[in-house]
Amino acid sequence: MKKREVVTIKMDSVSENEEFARVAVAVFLSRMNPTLEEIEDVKTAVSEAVTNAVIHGYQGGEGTITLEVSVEEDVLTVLVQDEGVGIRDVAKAMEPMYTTAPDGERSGMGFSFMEAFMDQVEVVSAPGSGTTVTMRKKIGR
Amino acid sequence: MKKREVVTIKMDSVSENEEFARVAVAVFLSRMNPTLEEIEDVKTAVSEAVTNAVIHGYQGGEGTITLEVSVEEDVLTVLVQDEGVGIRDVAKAMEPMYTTAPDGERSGMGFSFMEAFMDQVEVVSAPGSGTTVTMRKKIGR
Amino acid sequence: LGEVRRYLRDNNSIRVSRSLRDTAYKAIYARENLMKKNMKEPTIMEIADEVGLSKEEITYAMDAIQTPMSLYEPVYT
Ligand SMILES: Nc1ncnc2c1ncn2[C@@H]1O[C@H](COP(=O)(O)OP(=O)(O)O)[C@@H](O)[C@H]1O
Ligand SMILES: Nc1ncnc2c1ncn2[C@@H]1O[C@H](COP(=O)(O)OP(=O)(O)O)[C@@H](O)[C@H]1O
Ligand SMILES: [Mg+2]
Ligand SMILES: [Mg+2]
Repeated sequence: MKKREVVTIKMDSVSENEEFARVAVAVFLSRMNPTLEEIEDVKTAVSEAVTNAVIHGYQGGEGTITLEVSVEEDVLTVLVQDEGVGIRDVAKAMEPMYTTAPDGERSGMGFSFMEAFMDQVEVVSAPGSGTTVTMRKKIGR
Repeated sequence: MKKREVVTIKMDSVSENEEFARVAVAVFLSRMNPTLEEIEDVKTAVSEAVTNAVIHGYQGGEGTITLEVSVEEDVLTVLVQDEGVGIRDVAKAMEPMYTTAPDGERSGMGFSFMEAFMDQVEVVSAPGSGTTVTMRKKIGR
Repeated sequence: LGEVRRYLRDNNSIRVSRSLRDTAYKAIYARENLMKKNMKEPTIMEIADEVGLSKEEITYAMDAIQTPMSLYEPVYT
């Protein structure tokens, strides 16, 4: 049985790091020999989670985002963590089209995309103690 | 004046991560708008430093490698750190063709490449307390 | 029908390595064009604009083909 492999990345909460995070996860994932579709799915999910950390978690201000990417057997796990404002009602936040961003600026579909493109999405959050999104996907069915 | 941007990456000391490290640094570097040649130079230097950590630092065994990549103005800084065996005589280790690897397995040119492709290479190391290689390069002359 | 099915299947399972190679070749081609046009080495952003992908994607793709610099170095004669 192959050992779990894990990479941890800490980065500033700036929009430029959204693309860095997306591609870094793709580079890591490539060791699992994914299809183009699988890699696109994962990149989309990572984008949404990191964008949420930048925009909602830190509300455009300073902060650190932690990305933990790991592979165990054929399952990829991506954790995206911020120490920002947190979410009061996680279930509500995850409803399709729900957004707290003002007038039509965001679609409210971020969590729905994560759920559509990954097999499992877990959100742990509380006001004042930040948000951790853990996403899993089996690669190569 | 633009703020310093920094990304920290922690990963296992396995040869598979040499590629990850090399590409992750290159992807980070791309925000400085380098030429392809500058990207190749940095990738080569990072490869050599990470390979050294895996092969010499941890001698193929388990361990964690820390990579810190930062940009300040037009200077890229890459720090590659291991907590492996360390180096007794750094000056000697950095001499071209010097290698402690048995019979012709390695070229002994790793540090020379780092120095050729980066503007500045600093090595801090001691037996038992690991090795930190800090490399700097000005991008876009 | 078998043909169509095979086509669909093949296209759904394009390995990422192939798509990266395609991107890298586009980037090399773009670099050549920019070199000819501007008479100087293009930057990653110029190449990315030409190809229509992010500079991060291009940088990643360039690593997928282990092309030594000399292979896409223009030939000075
Ligand atoms: N990291 C986070 N920190 C704080 N709040 C968040 C975070 N991620 C999501 N949210 C909240 O959940 C809502 C829904 O998120 P999402 O589905 O991505 O839609 P959108 O980002 O378009 O608003 C956001 O509007 C925000 O209120
Ligand atoms: N991270 C490290 N930890 C311990 N020893 C190292 C490390 N990096 C380099 N060395 C020592 O320095 C020598 C020279 O390194 P280098 O120039 O890369 O040549 P090579 O790797 O081909 O031996 C190595 O043979 C090794 O003895
Ligand atoms: Mg969102
Ligand atoms: Mg070496």
